Amino acid sequence: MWQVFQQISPYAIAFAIPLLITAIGGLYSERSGVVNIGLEGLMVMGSFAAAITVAVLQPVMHSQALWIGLVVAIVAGALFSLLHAFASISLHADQVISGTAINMIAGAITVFIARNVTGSGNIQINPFARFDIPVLSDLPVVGKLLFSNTYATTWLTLLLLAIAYFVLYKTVFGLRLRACGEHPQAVASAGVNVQFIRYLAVSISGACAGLGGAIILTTYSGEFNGTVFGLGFLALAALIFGQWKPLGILGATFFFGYASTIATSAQAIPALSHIPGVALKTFPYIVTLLVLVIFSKTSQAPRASGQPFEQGKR
Amino acid sequence: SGTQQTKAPAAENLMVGMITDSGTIDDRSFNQGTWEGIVKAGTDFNFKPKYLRPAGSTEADYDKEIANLHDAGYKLIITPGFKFENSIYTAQEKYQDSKFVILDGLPHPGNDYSKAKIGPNTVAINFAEHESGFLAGVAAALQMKTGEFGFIGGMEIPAVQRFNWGFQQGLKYANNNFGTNITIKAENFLYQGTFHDVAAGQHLAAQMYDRGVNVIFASAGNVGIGVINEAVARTKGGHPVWVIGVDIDQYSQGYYDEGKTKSVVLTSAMKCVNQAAYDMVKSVKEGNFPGGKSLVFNAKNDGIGIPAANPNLREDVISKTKEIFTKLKEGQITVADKGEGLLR
Amino acid sequence: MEYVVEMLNIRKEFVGIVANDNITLAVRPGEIHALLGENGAGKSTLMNILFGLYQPDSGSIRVRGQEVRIGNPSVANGLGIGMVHQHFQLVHNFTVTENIILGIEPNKLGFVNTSSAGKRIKELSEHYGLNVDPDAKIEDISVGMQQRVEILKMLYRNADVLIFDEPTAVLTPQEVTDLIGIMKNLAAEGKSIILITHKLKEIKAAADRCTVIRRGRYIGTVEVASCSKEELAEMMVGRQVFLKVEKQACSPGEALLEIEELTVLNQSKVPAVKNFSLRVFAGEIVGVAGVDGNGQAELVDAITGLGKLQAGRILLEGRDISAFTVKERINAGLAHVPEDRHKRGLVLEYSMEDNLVLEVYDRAPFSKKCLLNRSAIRDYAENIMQHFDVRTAQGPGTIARSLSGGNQQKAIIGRELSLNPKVLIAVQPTRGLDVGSIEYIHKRLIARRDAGCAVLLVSLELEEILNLSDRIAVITQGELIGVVEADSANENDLGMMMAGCSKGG
Amino acid sequence: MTSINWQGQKETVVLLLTILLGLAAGAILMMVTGHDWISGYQFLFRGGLMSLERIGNTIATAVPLIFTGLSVAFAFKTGLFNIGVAGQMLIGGFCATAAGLSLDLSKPLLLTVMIIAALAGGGLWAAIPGWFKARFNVHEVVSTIMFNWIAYWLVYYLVPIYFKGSFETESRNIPLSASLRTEWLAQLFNGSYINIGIFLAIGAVLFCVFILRRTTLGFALKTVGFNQYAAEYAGINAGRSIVLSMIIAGALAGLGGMTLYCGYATNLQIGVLPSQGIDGIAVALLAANSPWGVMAAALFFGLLYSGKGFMNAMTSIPPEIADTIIATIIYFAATSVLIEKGIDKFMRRQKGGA
Ligand SMILES: Nc1ncnc2c1ncn2[C@@H]1O[C@H](COP(=O)(O)OP(=O)(O)OP(=O)(O)O)[C@@H](O)[C@H]1O
Ligand SMILES: Nc1ncnc2c1ncn2[C@@H]1O[C@H](COP(=O)(O)OP(=O)(O)OP(=O)(O)O)[C@@H](O)[C@H]1O
Ligand SMILES: [Mg+2]
Ligand SMILES: [Mg+2]
Repeated sequence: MWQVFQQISPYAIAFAIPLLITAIGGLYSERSGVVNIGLEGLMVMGSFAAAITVAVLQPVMHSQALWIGLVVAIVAGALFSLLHAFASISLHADQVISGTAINMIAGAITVFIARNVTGSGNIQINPFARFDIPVLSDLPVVGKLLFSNTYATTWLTLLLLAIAYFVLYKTVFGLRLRACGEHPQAVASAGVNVQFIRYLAVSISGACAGLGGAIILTTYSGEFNGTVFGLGFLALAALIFGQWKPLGILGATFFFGYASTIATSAQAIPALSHIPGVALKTFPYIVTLLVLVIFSKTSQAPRASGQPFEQGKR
Repeated sequence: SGTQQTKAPAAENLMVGMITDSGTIDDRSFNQGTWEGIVKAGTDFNFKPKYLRPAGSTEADYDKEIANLHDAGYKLIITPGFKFENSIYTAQEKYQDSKFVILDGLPHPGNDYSKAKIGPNTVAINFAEHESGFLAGVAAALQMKTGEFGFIGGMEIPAVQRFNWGFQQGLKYANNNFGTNITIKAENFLYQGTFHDVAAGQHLAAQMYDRGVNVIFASAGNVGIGVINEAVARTKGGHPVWVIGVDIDQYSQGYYDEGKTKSVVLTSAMKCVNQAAYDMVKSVKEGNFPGGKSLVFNAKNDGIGIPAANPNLREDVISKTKEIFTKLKEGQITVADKGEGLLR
Repeated sequence: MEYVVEMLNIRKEFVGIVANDNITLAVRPGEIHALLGENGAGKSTLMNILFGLYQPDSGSIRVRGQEVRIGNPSVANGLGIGMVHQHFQLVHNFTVTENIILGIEPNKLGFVNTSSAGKRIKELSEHYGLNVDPDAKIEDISVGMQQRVEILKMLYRNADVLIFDEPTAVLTPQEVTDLIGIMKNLAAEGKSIILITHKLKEIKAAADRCTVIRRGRYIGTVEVASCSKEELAEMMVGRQVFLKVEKQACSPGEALLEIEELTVLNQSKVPAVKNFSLRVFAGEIVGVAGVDGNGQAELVDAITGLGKLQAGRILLEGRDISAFTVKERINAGLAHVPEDRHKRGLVLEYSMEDNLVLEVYDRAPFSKKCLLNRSAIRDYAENIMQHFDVRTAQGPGTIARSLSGGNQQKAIIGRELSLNPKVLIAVQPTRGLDVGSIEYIHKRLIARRDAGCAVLLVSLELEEILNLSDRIAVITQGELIGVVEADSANENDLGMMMAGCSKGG
Repeated sequence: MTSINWQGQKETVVLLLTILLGLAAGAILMMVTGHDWISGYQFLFRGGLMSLERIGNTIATAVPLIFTGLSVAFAFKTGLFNIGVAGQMLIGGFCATAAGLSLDLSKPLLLTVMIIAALAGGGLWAAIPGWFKARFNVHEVVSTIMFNWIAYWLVYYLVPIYFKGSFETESRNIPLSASLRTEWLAQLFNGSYINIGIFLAIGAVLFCVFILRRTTLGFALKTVGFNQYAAEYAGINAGRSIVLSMIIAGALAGLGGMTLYCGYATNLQIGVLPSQGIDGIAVALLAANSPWGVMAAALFFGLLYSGKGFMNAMTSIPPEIADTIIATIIYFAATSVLIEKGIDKFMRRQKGGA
């Protein structure tokens, strides 16, 4: 069994990483008080932006094209998320509705444009190569588990997670951001511009989700086809599962990564192949539900999350 | 692209339309092959082909797109895939001024194959996938000489099963007649269950490669793309492994070097959907559309095979495979389209 | 410099209402200046303008003689103006320090440096005798302590004009005394304080001068020392107000509500009410006095069925209702004026008529066979609103949210009394209301008592308890310390009992 | 006087403007991508309306959307966001299909049994997340998404085991006696696949209007939706209301699933979550949760969906333009405050001028 665990590890991590970075984005947004159900659409947008960029650049340059693609995805995600920010922060629209609109627009308009470009709506690219980290990958136990067959984007994401931790808990911006998610009136009366902080948080979430979509594209998928298979929603679940905390999210996304990789590989693993497929496939969702059942009563959700902030409204 | 005005169906112009099944036009297999055949015909016979992608995969969705093509003036409608069987069954009655080609299927109502009917304006084309799988199996075995082989299918539908069964017979044939030593195990022959889950294809392939499988025959749409992606990643990382492609020549899908010349795709088990589509358009142009007939594309009529160019195969392997292909043509070798005595 | 702050001819209009109409307010350095007015008179609006949360439509503001434009709270902070809002502006899961430094965080390259701030807060806290732990989390400290954090927030910003908007509404009598002490200290240091409160007693105790506004208009500014409570009340309401409601001696009948050896657990599964027994008779008002958080909420929840009881029984007219649902209790003759009118009392998005049938919509004549009878509902609502003087813009169809707090409260009282209850549980029935509304509500409660209803009055305001009750039960840490006759009780004795010293053993 | 009049019609005007803006955005998009938008719209609408058959198809396309729209709207009205419509459709559709394939009854009887099965399946599937919310405070948005995937995989594995069709991706075709399609209706619409689902849909709209506006049940459900604490205070069992509300929403979705798989389609598709689930949110949003509005919005979306293929056949405009238009409309609906303010300003200026 350990053998199997070790063997699926790189794939589980590859699956978890885009979820993780997207959930980190969700963390910024929700901690500032804006529910971002549009993560799915933002991922699609990021994946699309990266795909177009890489498809254009790859013929003329090599691996740099992928990195440029990631940067473009980040920018595209951030810009596109401004639609959500505008509706939910400036216009005090229902955040769930505006997020749903984001999902629908992203799903439709990217494919519409992609079809104008490629005819089929799919865009194919050459993904990143995997590599073993020198020295570390030879370590006993963890070497195979964590440092073999890794993507560069994995380490980038983990770095961003660490940064998120410091930004949220150690910096002035983080303090204000968290306060906006709990009690925006308090922040406003302390002379801080709540709307500005929330705009920033939402665009960070857009940037992260865009990056997440692009990572799916540039690691295991290699093709844009107008969807990210519900991973945006799963990232949202991971955010709640992880109780809005950076390390909690890390745990939740890695759980999803391992659970779904086991589910997809089980057919080819003799030790697991006798377990009914339906049990393996539904396992991550059922566990998530159980976790929610256990923890929701004492939920640590940001108190003001989902509530529009209007200056002077009581 | 410019604006495309209402085209009153001009009589002299061919109007050929295609409807994709659940995949897209560039699925690197079935749909793409069909479309390429139509596009080629379009350049040869000077018409602008059109394809529509249905919104869903229900009969109503297919009916709708057939009606759209018909009402827009398309008089030859080509549909790839068994999913169109029911829709073509009704359409051939309803739109008698149009011609229909169904690939991989037989028009019939509901679940009832006993009431199957190919209308006078319809041609049903099926392929001898087992022969194709056989040929690819022999070629791959000859090339590798020894090793462990696996198979990943998409859904367990007859066409995919025939690929699998033919493949296994090919491996056996090579072991028995050419002294190769290819081993196969039951745990390495499986159907993922979908044609779309790229990640699953990758994970399954990873399992097999880790267990020592050298070559995987992937007949699985996008799941197969996942298999190829995994092989590329491994080969790039210095652990070369191989894939056998399906439907069309998938060599270009498996490039692993910057120069795009080397590929992990050993060879491909092709069925010439492009040829079939092209032939049908041509027959309409020439006025000899074989309406009402069921055609089989097999080795005899060059309807299946492996690619003309196989950079990954040695010369001797290519020539031996050619011999085998001739024997198939001449009926000296027969490949069973049943799975008795084989894995899965 | 005679005035530190001058607000001249301020006008502020909201959609459909003029909240401030040509108001003038001038505050001297080192004085405590009270601002008095009915609910909705425009006090909070005026202060929000001074603090930069709203912009005035016209008029000017001068601070230390300079004309200023206060565009947002940081401008106000910069001018040395601080404000404690009616609802605290504190982040519940932040520490005291984090709350205080929010907005002006000491930092190095964007990284917050809390330790230096903590030291300064400790110093300030000691200097003004505030006794606040800088590292405590807000959710773990008492309401009174939270208020002191708000005060520290202002002091930390070097504010010398401090605005308090209804600071005492949430405090215990002891905390009120402390707060007045703190305010006087601050004033003695030269800081100016603007104090909004509905409690005339506090104005008398704390303030030097008082500005009165009515319906958005300036009425006048008086020296508090030369003005009686009655005069202040009259200025504010525009008519004579009776601060103490006349009532006859009570004539108790049978026991309608009997609480027997009740034990209730709180959310963290600790007993909040312990072995509590009390009887309320027809035709009497029993007040429950106690410091906030001593089990009153749990007691009320257990009686009304909103919470579970752990042990003991509750009887209504001799019937054991311990196992009844909320609905069954209502049907049995229990009515409840909830503590928080926005949380439980009203569906703010509903019209008034829907709110007024909240408990009876499924009874005849409001519905028959599960079908609502709209006209019966409207008639009923109109009737209540007329009887209880609920003022709205558009009658029964008005959305509850748009009513003023006083009118919302009158509607709730009207709704509950119209149930013709045997037993009425009234929790803080006049919280945050002006004296006019208080007078009205007190009258109605007494009338109901005289009609034979048993009333259990739970209030944090001793004055209200003493004013209304026939008997007073004192609760401390969930235990009944003692029951005294209202006639023979006074604030001092009650205060002693509430602090845990039982009277006479 | 004018202002009162205006307030009454404000919603409708805003709605129409929203749609207009969405169509305008679509036109701009077509222009930017180098297409002729006039012929685009011309063929889009002709594709949905140019013949009796196509009108019938448009209605048939709209029927599942009416149900999913109602499901979302009903839940919304009672304070719940039902993102689980797709899963409830699958389960409801599965139960109906299972009944239709297993029972041998006369058509009216069989359809009745199937309807009950669909209602029960969808209702029960939604009841669990409802109960989770009521009992454990689990937010329904996340739990219903999880339930969508669980339903997806359940049906994915159950159908091949019990009702395997010719191929792995779908169930056996349901017999005509178990289909909502009828000869006379098809004939009436010249061979369209319109089916009696439309009558069920009208019934469902009436049901929702009736429950929400007229009954004590609707009153209780709405009260819980607006303020759970007040509801508890007033003696309304909030937990029960939440579960009940989810059951009704789920039952509507389940019946929608039946109209999709046993009316619009001829068998149950596996391996795909019905897109009508998410579209239902859009329908409900555009309709501002009013049941009759849902009907209108669903027909409008049905028209776009049904016409886009013909537009694609006649022009080179990708059919995704329809989805883009719908998505844009939803965004404009979400930001309709802006439109309202604009109108208010306009009206005030008018009044000032007069
Ligand atoms: N944000 C707002 N939007 C609309 N109207 C408002 C707003 N804030 C206040 N008002 C109106 O202004 C009037 C004055 O309100 P304000 O809160 O200043 O009263 P107040 O004197 O503080 O009352 P209270 O004693 O109840 O606190 C109210 O009657 C109300 O109708
Ligand atoms: N969203 C709103 N729309 C319209 N008017 C409002 C709104 N919010 C508050 N108001 C008005 O503001 C006034 C004061 O509101 P506030 O909430 O301070 O009431 P209050 O009388 O102080 O009661 P409480 O202190 O219990 O909240 C009310 O008279 C109300 O009319
Ligand atoms: Mg106020
Ligand atoms: Mg107030």
